[in-house]
Amino acid sequence: MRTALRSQTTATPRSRIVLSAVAALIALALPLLLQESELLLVVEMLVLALWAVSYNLLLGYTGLVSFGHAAYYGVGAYTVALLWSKYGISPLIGLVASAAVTAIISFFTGLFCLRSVRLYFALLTLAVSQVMFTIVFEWYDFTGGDNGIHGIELPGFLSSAPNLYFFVLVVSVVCMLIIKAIVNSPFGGALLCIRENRQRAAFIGIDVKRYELIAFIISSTFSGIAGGLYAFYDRQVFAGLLNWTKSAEPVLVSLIGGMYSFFGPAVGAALFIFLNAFLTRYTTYSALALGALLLMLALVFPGGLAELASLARARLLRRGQHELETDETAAAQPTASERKP
Amino acid sequence: QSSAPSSQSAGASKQGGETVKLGMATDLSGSAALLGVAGVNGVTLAVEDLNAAGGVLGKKIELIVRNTEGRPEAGTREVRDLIQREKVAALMGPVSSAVGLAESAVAKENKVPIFLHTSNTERLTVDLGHPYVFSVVPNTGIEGRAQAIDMAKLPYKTYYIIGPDYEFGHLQANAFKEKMKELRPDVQFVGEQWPKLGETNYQSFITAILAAKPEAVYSNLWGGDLVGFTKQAKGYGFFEKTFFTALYDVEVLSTLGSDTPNGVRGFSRAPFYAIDNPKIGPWVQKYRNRFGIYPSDWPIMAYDAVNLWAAGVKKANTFEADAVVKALEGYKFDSLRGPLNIRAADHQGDVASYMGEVGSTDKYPFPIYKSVRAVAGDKAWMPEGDIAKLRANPRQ
Amino acid sequence: MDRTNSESELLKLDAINAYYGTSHILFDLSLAVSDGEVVCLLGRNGAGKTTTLLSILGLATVKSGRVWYEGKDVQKMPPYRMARNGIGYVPAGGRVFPNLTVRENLEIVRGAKAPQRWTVQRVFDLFPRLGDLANNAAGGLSGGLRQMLVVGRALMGNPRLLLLDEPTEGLAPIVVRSLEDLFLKLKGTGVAMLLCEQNHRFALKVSDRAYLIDKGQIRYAASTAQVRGSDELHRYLGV
Amino acid sequence: MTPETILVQSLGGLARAGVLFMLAAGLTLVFGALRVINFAHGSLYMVGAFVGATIVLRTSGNFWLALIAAPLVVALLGGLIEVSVLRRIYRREHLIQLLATYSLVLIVGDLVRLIWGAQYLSISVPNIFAESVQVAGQPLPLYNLVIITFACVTAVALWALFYRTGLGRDIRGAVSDPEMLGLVGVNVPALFTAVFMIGAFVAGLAGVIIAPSTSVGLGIDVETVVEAFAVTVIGGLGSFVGALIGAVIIGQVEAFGIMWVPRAALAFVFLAMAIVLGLRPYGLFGEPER
Amino acid sequence: MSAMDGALLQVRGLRKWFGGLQAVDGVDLSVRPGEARAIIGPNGAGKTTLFNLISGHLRPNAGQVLFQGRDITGRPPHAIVHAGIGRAFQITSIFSRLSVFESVQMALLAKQKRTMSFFRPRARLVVDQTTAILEAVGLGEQAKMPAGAISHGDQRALELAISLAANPTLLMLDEPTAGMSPWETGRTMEMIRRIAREQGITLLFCEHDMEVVFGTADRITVMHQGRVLAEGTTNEIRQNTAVQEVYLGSDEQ
Ligand SMILES: Nc1ncnc2c1ncn2[C@@H]1O[C@H](COP(=O)(O)OP(=O)(O)OP(=O)(O)O)[C@@H](O)[C@H]1O
Ligand SMILES: Nc1ncnc2c1ncn2[C@@H]1O[C@H](COP(=O)(O)OP(=O)(O)OP(=O)(O)O)[C@@H](O)[C@H]1O
Ligand SMILES: [Mg+2]
Ligand SMILES: [Mg+2]
Repeated sequence: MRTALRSQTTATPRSRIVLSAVAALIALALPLLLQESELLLVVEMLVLALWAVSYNLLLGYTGLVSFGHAAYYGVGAYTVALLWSKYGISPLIGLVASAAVTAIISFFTGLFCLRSVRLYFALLTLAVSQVMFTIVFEWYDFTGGDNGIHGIELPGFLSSAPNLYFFVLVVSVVCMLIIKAIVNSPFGGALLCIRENRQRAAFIGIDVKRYELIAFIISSTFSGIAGGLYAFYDRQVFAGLLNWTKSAEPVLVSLIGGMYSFFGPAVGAALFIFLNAFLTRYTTYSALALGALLLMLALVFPGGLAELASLARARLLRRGQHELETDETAAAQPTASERKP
Repeated sequence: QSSAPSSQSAGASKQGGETVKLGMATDLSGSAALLGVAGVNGVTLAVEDLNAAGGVLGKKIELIVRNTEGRPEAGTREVRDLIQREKVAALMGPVSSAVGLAESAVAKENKVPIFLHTSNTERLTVDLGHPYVFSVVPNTGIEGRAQAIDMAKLPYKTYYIIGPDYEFGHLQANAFKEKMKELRPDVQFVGEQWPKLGETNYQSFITAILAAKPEAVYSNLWGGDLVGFTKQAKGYGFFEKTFFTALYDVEVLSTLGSDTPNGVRGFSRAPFYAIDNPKIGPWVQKYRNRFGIYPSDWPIMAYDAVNLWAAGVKKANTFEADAVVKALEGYKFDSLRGPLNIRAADHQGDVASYMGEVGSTDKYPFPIYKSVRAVAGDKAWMPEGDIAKLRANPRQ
Repeated sequence: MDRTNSESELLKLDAINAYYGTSHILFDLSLAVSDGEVVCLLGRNGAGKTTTLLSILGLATVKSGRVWYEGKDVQKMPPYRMARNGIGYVPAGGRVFPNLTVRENLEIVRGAKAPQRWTVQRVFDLFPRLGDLANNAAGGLSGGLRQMLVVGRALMGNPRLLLLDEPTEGLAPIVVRSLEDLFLKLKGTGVAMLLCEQNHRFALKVSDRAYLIDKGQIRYAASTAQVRGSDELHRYLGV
Repeated sequence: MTPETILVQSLGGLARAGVLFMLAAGLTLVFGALRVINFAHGSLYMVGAFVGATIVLRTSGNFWLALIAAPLVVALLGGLIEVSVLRRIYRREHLIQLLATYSLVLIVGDLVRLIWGAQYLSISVPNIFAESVQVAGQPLPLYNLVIITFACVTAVALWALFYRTGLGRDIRGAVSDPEMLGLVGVNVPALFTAVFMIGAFVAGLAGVIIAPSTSVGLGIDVETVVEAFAVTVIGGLGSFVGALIGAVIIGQVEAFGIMWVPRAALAFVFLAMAIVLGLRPYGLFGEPER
Repeated sequence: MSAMDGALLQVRGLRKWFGGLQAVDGVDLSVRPGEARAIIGPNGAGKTTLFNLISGHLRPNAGQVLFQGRDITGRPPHAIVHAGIGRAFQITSIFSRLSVFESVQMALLAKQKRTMSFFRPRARLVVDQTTAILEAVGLGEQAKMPAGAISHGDQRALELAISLAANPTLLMLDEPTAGMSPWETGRTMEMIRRIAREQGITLLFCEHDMEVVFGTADRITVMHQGRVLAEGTTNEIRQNTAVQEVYLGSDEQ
């Protein structure tokens, strides 16, 4: 809700334009600044960022916790891979298809899972995703089983790392901006109402299940595109992409970045990939290090990086305008009703 | 032709300074961690030995180990980092074949040789094989066929199969089945079970197998899974009711100890006591001095992998990848397990598979194979003709 | 301000400043309740009544000021110790334990030791409708029944001081009448009360003294007789 | 399928159900009272198994000591976790708790690896249970019956604790409103620590019980926790009876499922969960949302 | 208690039981357009349950609810809202982390079926209407506050504002002034009466504050133990001894 508030109050257009321009410049310059392996790390970050942002449409904006979102990510990736390996279809077309396929699948799975609510919903999504995982895992003849499909060939223009980077950058940023528009639309507002109070949402005339289903489909579709991009990045797919351990990633990343901030999950994604890559360089006990970092985050900054950022901003603001921030920081406090089921 | 984002510098050739780097991204967490750790032991020992002998081409070797946690995407990322940032001259393979395939793809793209010693799906060297991949482990094809060759002599006519549910289990069992049917058309396979990797509960699988009343059960369960299966099966009188064979290696047998069913047939890849090669005895001693335990199969093969690369470098007289690859094609390699031929067609060493009936001994604190047999690699590996076929039309 | 001498002060708030996040809610708020005294705190919505109670209980962020109970500073005291020291709390809005039965809602209380102990039966005698529903889950109770249960629950702690947040909200007139009797009876047994109310008629009937609070500050303090019909009552409550 | 096969198969499934129940019971207890989805429950189980196996190996076979000591060690670990981590985040959103317990999975997993190495451990079934019993003319491991018995005892003990004691009432009260519970005089922090320790104790107990019949290695934490969650959910969150029935269902579905469709072994748990929740969206014994 | 022709809302033989408890036990009710009807009765009489049945929050075990002659029994809440019944809750039910402004804005958009719009920024939609409603209930100053952070009484006002935003034909209010200060109570009821009059909204409300009831209602229905005990004009009810006995208390009048 802080984003929601902020959209009306702070972030003047000018500062936003400056910020966007700086970001765009950096994005353009990255291939010149980074080694190939580092640039590909950025590609990985972009893919996960898109996945996390689309996931967070459910988590942060609708209040639906899915523990099985890897299913749609994986299906997106497999759509690209299978169309290429079985039918020789270009991954570019595959990427479009991955959106369509995940949209269709998530319509049915969403319809089924949304019969339950809250934790039951979460675990039902887990169950459905594990069934899908098993199908991919066991169907050796079609999917290549647990080891998956390898050596996907990209169109020639994507064969250089910088080009691949730009391609993924454009696709993921465009997708994120679309999601952002949805979040700020009346539909997005309806989702916020559902998140805050499903019962009350129904009593202002929102067909809760229907909106949840649409949010589920949108979120899954963009997750599918993210998965498709993964196939571009890694040029291989494997069953683990659909497994529940993978489903943990967008959840973690959203929490790290802050689920109530739109780009929080994207930042969380970048940090997560970076930490993973960075920590393994120095220790074979990187899970321990990562776990300790996550735990600190949970204990000290439960609002994720977004909270950190808003604290810093509040401190800066305090010098000039004392009044403005009070609403926002007050809002950051969990209200008493939050804990109640 | 490759559409890979190819790097300008093929790392390996640009080695400068006094050291040369060797990379290893393997599975050090999760249920396969033991194999990963053992492999790192073998590689470490090999590097220490080479450095003690003055290094390779006068350069000291620096080993960089990374943990993939069994995740293919981590394999991709780590190996890419090892190649592009650390500029390693060569890579040692991981445990899981899924990770192996991921690493192999990056190695191929960047033209850096990768030496497999534990992950062994036949797809690595055959279907998806490429010039930069080498294997000194019996791959799933070799291992499965070798067991069929040995077991064809047994009288049993009905077989049941139980294996871990992933690529290795299925491919290895398939190789066994096909070879068995070829050698013994009268043998029938009456059922299969595929518990997941890392399963702890085998009760239902055991009773399901017993209900089918097979004469023999062929299994490629391994490690902790096999330990669990064996212990649970004992209570059902399983080993009295049916003939059983599985991957009982040194590790499993020392863990099982007195719970080992007497006379059960085991097979493995490099049981040190069964290897008929003068080099192995002193090496085992050295290994024990260094790590305080007896070596299992994995460090032996990992040690061989490093030395195969070193031999290639020496023969080529350069660290340059293409030259090393060229030097190793058809190379006769003096391994811990005896002389090995590296076949040019798939860069697979003709490594033997070992088998025998398990029994206790006073020589070692764990049961070993009695009446050891070995099936040579060149008897069991895939005929050269089939390799080209599978490369053109890979199994998926 | 007519304050009794500090020996008999059971509860004393001394220049409390309370916050939610960064918003300042209570400003140098001081008040006192003597042993056995009933004091009401009247004010409009949002004036800070609930926040005052929460400050006493340590559930609001109090950045300066002191809270004394039985002569001890209780700001660091965990809530359960307050309850066991005889502070009973009746929250607003019928905050029962919905998944416990009515009876369990009463039995769960660990209060102060007292000679005249409250029992489940005594509460049921007081609110017979609750007795009828003793084994029903409290979550199914109507708003008013919950309110009765919450009052009964506070009594089960044998309180020396009751903090009441709008206890009559949502109660049928006939029940409000009986609460009136009850509070007067309780007062007779020496229970002190700090009563936040919107129903000022009720409040003034049962209280000895009243504080009027507005925008987080005490604006007026006097005996109930003085408060009744005063200008301040009109000014701060709009009646 | 002969009647004997059915009997033997279902007994095997029951033993599995026993272990699953013990895990699910702890999860359901902790979730019920603390509203924390404890991902680290599997880790506690793993620690129980490792500590138990180590005690047995070090004392050359003293299983009984392990049976008492290991769960206590795990309970203490649980207490430590509760006091140092969970206590700080009860009032946060549920997902933050999830983040915390998930990070505990990572931490404990690597700590176990640090302490015990990658080696898997194996201990033998204690001698008096090492026998087989004859059922329908087939030998069956006696130890299975031991597991089933332990599970039953745990079930009854937990049920009684929950519904027949003041502690249980306090726990149920905490489910909805811990803040209010404190205000009526219950020492909530102590209560929560106690609940978490009980949950950890049961997880540790399950770890020790299972150790003799399998290998104790890395990775059993996550392998188990997901299935235990499935059981909990099938039964309905917070319900012991539900956890029991859920465990039996999963045990039987797995036991018979593999006979019909061996390739689907991975999915049985989840298929069962999907079907049950499809029919009853809040689990068999769960409360529909108010 | 006659079923009148031209009734806006007609309830026939409505029953609801929870386990063994008959919360609503055969209620007949008929509300004319434009009327202000109060439902009173002891705590636990079944008033809220009756509201829940009408507004679609609960499904009745038996009986019928007709609204504008159409059967709406057991329809989902959102459909009933669109049919023209708005409702405020006894236990405050708001969108805690939405701002006060957004809460009302979304209620307006939802009622106008404009929430299926995906790409238009919502910030600038129905601003004037929202502001007007907020001003009307006296929440103009709190517009930017998160709904969860305003005081209890203000939340009650917000609850009302959200219900009004649905532009209902029939507005059901469950204890609209509970928890409000006398000042706010007076103001709120005045506002409700004014809005109801101006927009021709029919009111159906429960309340325990007799000043409010007698000052606002045209007719009163008294419930007791799930049944209708009495119905009549304010004076009739005031005089009714049965009502005095179970509800008002002997010396109220
Ligand atoms: N959780 C919160 N976060 C931020 N501000 C809050 C919060 N709760 C209350 N406030 C603010 O504190 C002030 C005092 O609120 P409080 O609840 O104490 O009033 P009250 O006198 O009890 O009113 P009422 O009679 O309506 O219950 C109000 O202005 C309110 O907006
Ligand atoms: N969901 C439920 N489950 C069980 N019992 C319920 C439920 N809802 C209401 N009841 C019971 O039904 C009866 C009627 O309750 P209801 O809430 O309709 O009363 P009410 O007339 O609104 O009372 P109040 O004036 O106190 O709000 C009460 O005895 C209550 O305990
Ligand atoms: Mg208040
Ligand atoms: Mg009511």
